[in-house]
Amino acid sequence: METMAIGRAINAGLRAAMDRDPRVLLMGEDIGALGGVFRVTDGLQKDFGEDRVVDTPLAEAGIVGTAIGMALRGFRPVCEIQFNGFVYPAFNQITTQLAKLRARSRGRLSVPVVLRIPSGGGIGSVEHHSESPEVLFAHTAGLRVVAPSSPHDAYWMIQQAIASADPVLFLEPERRYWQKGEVDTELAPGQVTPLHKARVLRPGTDATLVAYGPTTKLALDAAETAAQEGTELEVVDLRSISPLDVQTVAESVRRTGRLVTVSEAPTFHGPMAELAARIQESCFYSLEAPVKRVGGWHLPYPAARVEEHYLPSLDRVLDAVEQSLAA
Amino acid sequence: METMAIGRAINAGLRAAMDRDPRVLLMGEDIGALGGVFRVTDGLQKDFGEDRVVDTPLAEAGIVGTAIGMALRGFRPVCEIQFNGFVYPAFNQITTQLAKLRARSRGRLSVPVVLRIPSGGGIGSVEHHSESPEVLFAHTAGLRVVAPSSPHDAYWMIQQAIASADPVLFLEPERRYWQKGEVDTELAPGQVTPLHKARVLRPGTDATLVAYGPTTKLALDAAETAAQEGTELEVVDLRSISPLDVQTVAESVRRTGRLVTVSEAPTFHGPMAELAARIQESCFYSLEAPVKRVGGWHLPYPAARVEEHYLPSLDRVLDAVEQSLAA
Amino acid sequence: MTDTAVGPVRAHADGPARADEQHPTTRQPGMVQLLDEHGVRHHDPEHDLDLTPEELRGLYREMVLMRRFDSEAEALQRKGQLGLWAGSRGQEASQVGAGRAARRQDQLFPSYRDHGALLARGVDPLHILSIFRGIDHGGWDPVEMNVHPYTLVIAAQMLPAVGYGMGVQRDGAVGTGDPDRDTAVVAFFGDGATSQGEAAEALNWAAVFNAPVVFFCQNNQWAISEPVSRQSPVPLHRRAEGAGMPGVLVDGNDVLAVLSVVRSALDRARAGGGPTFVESFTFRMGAHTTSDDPTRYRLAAEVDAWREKDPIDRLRTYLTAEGLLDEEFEAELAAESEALAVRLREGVSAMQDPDPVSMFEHAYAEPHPQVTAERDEFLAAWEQHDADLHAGPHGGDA
Amino acid sequence: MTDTAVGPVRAHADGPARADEQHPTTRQPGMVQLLDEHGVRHHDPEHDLDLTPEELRGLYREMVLMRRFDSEAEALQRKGQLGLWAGSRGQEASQVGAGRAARRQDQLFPSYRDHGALLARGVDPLHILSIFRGIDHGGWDPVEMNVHPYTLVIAAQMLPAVGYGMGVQRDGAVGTGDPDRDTAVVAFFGDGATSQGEAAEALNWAAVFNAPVVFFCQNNQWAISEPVSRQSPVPLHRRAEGAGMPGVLVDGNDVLAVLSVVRSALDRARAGGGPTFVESFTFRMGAHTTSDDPTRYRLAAEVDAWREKDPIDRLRTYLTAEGLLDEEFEAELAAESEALAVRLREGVSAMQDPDPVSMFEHAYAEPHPQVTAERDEFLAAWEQHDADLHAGPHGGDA
Ligand SMILES: Cc1ncc(C[n+]2csc(CCOP(=O)(O)OP(=O)(O)O)c2C)c(N)n1
Ligand SMILES: Cc1ncc(C[n+]2csc(CCOP(=O)(O)OP(=O)(O)O)c2C)c(N)n1
Ligand SMILES: [Mg+2]
Ligand SMILES: [Mg+2]
Repeated sequence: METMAIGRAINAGLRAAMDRDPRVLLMGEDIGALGGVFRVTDGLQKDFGEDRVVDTPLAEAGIVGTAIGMALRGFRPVCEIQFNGFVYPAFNQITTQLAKLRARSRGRLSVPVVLRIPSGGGIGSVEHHSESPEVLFAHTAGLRVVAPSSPHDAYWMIQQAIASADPVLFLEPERRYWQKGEVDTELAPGQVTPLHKARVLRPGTDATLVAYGPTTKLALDAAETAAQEGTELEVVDLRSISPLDVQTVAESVRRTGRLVTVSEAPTFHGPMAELAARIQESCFYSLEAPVKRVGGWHLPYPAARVEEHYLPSLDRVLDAVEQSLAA
Repeated sequence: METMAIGRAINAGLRAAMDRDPRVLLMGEDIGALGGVFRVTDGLQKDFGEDRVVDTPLAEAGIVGTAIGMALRGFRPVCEIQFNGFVYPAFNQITTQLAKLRARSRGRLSVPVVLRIPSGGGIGSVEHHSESPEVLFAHTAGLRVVAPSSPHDAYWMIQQAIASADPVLFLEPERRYWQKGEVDTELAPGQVTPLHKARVLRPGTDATLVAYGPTTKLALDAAETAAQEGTELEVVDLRSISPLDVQTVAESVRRTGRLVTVSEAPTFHGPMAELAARIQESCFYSLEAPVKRVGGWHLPYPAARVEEHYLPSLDRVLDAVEQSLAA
Repeated sequence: MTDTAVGPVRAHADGPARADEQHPTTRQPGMVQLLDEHGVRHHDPEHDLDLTPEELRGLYREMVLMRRFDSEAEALQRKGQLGLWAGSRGQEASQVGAGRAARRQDQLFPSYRDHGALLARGVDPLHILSIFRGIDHGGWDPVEMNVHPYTLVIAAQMLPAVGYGMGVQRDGAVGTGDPDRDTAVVAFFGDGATSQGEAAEALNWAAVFNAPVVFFCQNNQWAISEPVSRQSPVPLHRRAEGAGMPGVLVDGNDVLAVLSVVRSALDRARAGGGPTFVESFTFRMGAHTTSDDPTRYRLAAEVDAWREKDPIDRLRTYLTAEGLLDEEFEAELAAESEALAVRLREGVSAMQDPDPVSMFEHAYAEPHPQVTAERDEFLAAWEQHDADLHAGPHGGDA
Repeated sequence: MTDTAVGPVRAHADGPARADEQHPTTRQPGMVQLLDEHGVRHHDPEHDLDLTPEELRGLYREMVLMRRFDSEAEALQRKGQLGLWAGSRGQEASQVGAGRAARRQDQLFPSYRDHGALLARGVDPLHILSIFRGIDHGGWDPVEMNVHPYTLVIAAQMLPAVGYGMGVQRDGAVGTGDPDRDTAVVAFFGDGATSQGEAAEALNWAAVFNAPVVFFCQNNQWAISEPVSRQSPVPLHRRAEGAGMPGVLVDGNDVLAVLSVVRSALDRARAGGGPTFVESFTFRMGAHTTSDDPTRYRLAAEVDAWREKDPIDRLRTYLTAEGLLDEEFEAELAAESEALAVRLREGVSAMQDPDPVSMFEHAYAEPHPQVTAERDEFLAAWEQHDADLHAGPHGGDA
């Protein structure tokens, strides 16, 4: 067991993957000498060289497009997109090539590329640095989309993502990079939770709270607060947006009868819509209240001084729980 | 009243808008002499000149990006994206600029750009020509997303989209371009259905079927077939994906107690997830069965010879209705 | 670069001067040409190449077969056997020349019209036709053939091509001097493709990383209905200057010149000399695809002028004049073409539609529960309606 | 282009030759320079410009104020009054020169570091600082000021800039000869930005449509931690060749040269002569932003070498030598700088956080029911928790 921050845990996970497999390489803007704007790749270029930790030209389509080509040649590139709002120049490569090459070639081509994207807001940034675009990728068949919420998961999930034969979008919770926790680096492969499995973080009986990535801590805080008022919330960390582990959530909802979801991603046409649609179907007879969703508003992410009113807050989560309990 | 095909109706609507406002102009690949690959702009360059019907270089980011600039200078550009699968190179301009400029400038800048995108499949095309990416835009705040399903709507909605001060994604149902219908070109402004209002196309009592764009005809066909078996389906044409006219659907569902949605867009994290999530909330006590969704599978759109098995079919819609009625 | 009809190469009866007056567009300053439209062989010390009669006949044969493949495919489309066809008539020299220039280990990243390059590599023509029948997105094995799937999204194959080259570098398969190990990449694209931002990024990345990539741009003068002047105010090969790599303009209807230029560029790339941009100046003789109607946007006169520069005719003229073609060869080739046509017709009509459930197989390498669930749903409905077909109430699509 | 220290311009005491040996990077062949790093004025018949003492002092004043603005902003960030600051030290000549070159009707499309250009246009500096305080995305009125909002997505302002120019053409505001009507556009971007596909598209579109756009690239040698060599193997202004427009390299630390070059390019654009690419060769003296740590990736020696080429110092040297600066002017300017600093400090601390509900106002021009519903939900909760603040159980964020 080691105590690490999430950013550090990803760094350690990358290092472990690079140590294990010489065909793993990193690409991105400023990931070399600088170690990335969040220092997630700190020290890796020094240790693995410029051919395996590649500072690239300032072009996201270039990063993803050439990563695809390297993957076709047998490498396993891990690309850093500097911030969530800068993934869009790469959208064509992600959507029309990365996601589809396996299907287009009827399984003959593999493009095991990982795209690491610092995601979500809450760090007082200027525009384009605080977005949660995950549903755009989750809707795109051929991609997998995951989001760790703890150092332990960050450490293992990045390695699982790299090991996956499918392309994986790996969303890193920007405002939790510095959140510390225990990492068990000694697990045997079989002991690690599968990449796409949701995890019940706190048992509860009155309602289920589902979150992922940066909102998982919020959900846990909400459960703690609610407990002080005598309400027992079960907290499920989704961990994966595509695929969705509907079963774990459904089992919880069948017990609690109520579901509140929390995401930084805007609610409207957002990732929790799918979860709500599936839960209302699979738990139709267990639900005692409609599924409630708490998320970002349907607005361009606002200026930093207002972001606390944009992001789901403890108040909004507890309000939604109250409404659910009252229904 | 005139009888026109949908493609022709859009052409007539564009012409009307261009006649009315000299600042409306068209941009796109092959829209001039060729009249567009679907001939939707047929004859317009001849009549309005090369400055108002602009054959552009082969670059979708260029089309949308320069259209934004023209809009900033006071023009109202209508861009044709040649096929749905080719919108992605423009994604950065659409998402980070087009959608946000109004909010970023706190309302001081307007970018009234319309993006026309032939959407959906069913015409036996090669790859990238048959996709339904609407949810990617519907999730993006600042954009409006609409989809006509009839010549009458096509004629009016394109004009309303052009008149809108907001950017509008206008999805044209590829396989229905040749579908004919009556167009009442003589309506006064107040008589035209508002752009974002859903419309009940067929009343029914047993369940509500919601569709838009290319699947609207399928829903109507399904209702017809079901009627022969004594089941009365209410068919709602959504017409708009953002905003969603939840109210019209909810009113219907409160009457019928059941909802089945039909879209070509993949179901998983697709546009009908949001509708399902909202309806389960607003109609929790009226729903007698879970909302059922029929849509494309979570797969890259398959080769033409298999597409009939990918697209929602009459069978799949009727199966879903049966399941809903049996619940 | 010099360019004169001298030495062992006979001056053509018509004489090049008169011909140049008639067809002023063929010879451009700075354009590499070894065989002009009258079948006259020109010398160019920098680009000259020595081919055996066998090799020359081989190029001719391949171009003739490629054209037959194209016209047969067009006919199959007209008969409803293919959904669409993207014809390659007029581009035989470009595609066969580039295809032949590549060594077997060189990786090709074709666009959607590069049939000749694939045939030169040995791809089964039926594996191309299956795309246009709507069966799949290419029947060949991209790994076995070193040929990437056709890419329909304009320019989207270019960055992956560069990345592949960067992978080759990391594999140490550049500059070793071992001709079977050193590997290069050819990215095929059109004049229209040069306008895409990704095309510019690809050139830049290749230059920055000195990747072993040849950018082979077939400027066939049209991108559907738009002439190349709408894509660029300057000749396309000049894009190379801005990107910091050599740019070469080659007569794309001259298979010798294309072969020579691309071969040198590939040699350079394999040796670690970095990327080259080749503009192959040619013409799309037919429609963009069978869905297109070129009468709407271009004049017959333009097509007629280019017919005079036909890549196959000029090679036949030259070979005939050189005494390298005889009736027996021509007869054999005619028979081979016929046999190809029969094989295509039979092969296409024998093609089986894919099993619908196979579409669920390859979206992901590893299980995706939602896809699995959808597959099960699909299968259940499929079996159900198979049963219903005999007794059931509804069937068919909208 | 000639480049000699002659005529009315005095040779500097140090003599350019010796200086050039010390700082070999300043003078580049083909780089327009009118005032070298020693304050020596050089003649260049093609690019020379005649400025009155008043105008020269005006440029000096503006650069000094711009630097003060920058250092004050940096200090405000350190004190926690701003969330972030993107400094412009070292780029004063580039930004003031380009900003001054533009006429009031010319439309500017800045990036996020082009403070000097905005100040030259007359934008209130507090309207820039509000961005970095997290209040808004730019306080100025883009229509009134003819200055587009800062664009943070690298290169994303370039295509809109070209489109604006295409709009100008359609308004008939090019080539009329009326100096108050003819309009051009300046697109500002960095060395890193040249790698984006959209940048290439923007150049190409401007060339194809002959749009009245000046592409003003400030090559400050770094894109965060990456040197310009990682963006391109060739000098950036050579991108212009590939795009088919003139490319000019100018000493970006020489305000006279920048003013002259950009002014000519704008005149040409306004007259209907089409686009120009200007590479302004300069240096980012500070960190990328206050979040950056340049010690991780560059040597102090590089910064020191560029300090010798300071744009303000050299103009001061020249003006002093010419007897154009006196103590009174310097004292007034110092007072003006102080006053600016006070105004900035006071203005920033007086800034009100926006009313949270205002974020719902401008996503759409016309009502969007889902946004309206969310706004109502927000307001209800807001009022509720306002009430709870006094009695309620929970509050605050995670
Ligand atoms: C990104 C993208 N935009 C638009 C299209 C539609 N389209 C297909 S082919 C074509 C023209 C391509 O021209 P060119 O690159 O010259 O190749 P050619 O067809 O002449 O071989 C267009 C616009 C596409 N396939 N991809
Ligand atoms: C599309 C995009 N990718 C990445 C970033 C992150 N980023 C911000 S500034 C910067 C470097 C820009 O360098 P340059 O264009 O030279 O401008 P400079 O900062 O030197 O003025 C990067 C990579 C971004 N803002 N936009
Ligand atoms: Mg072409
Ligand atoms: Mg820079």
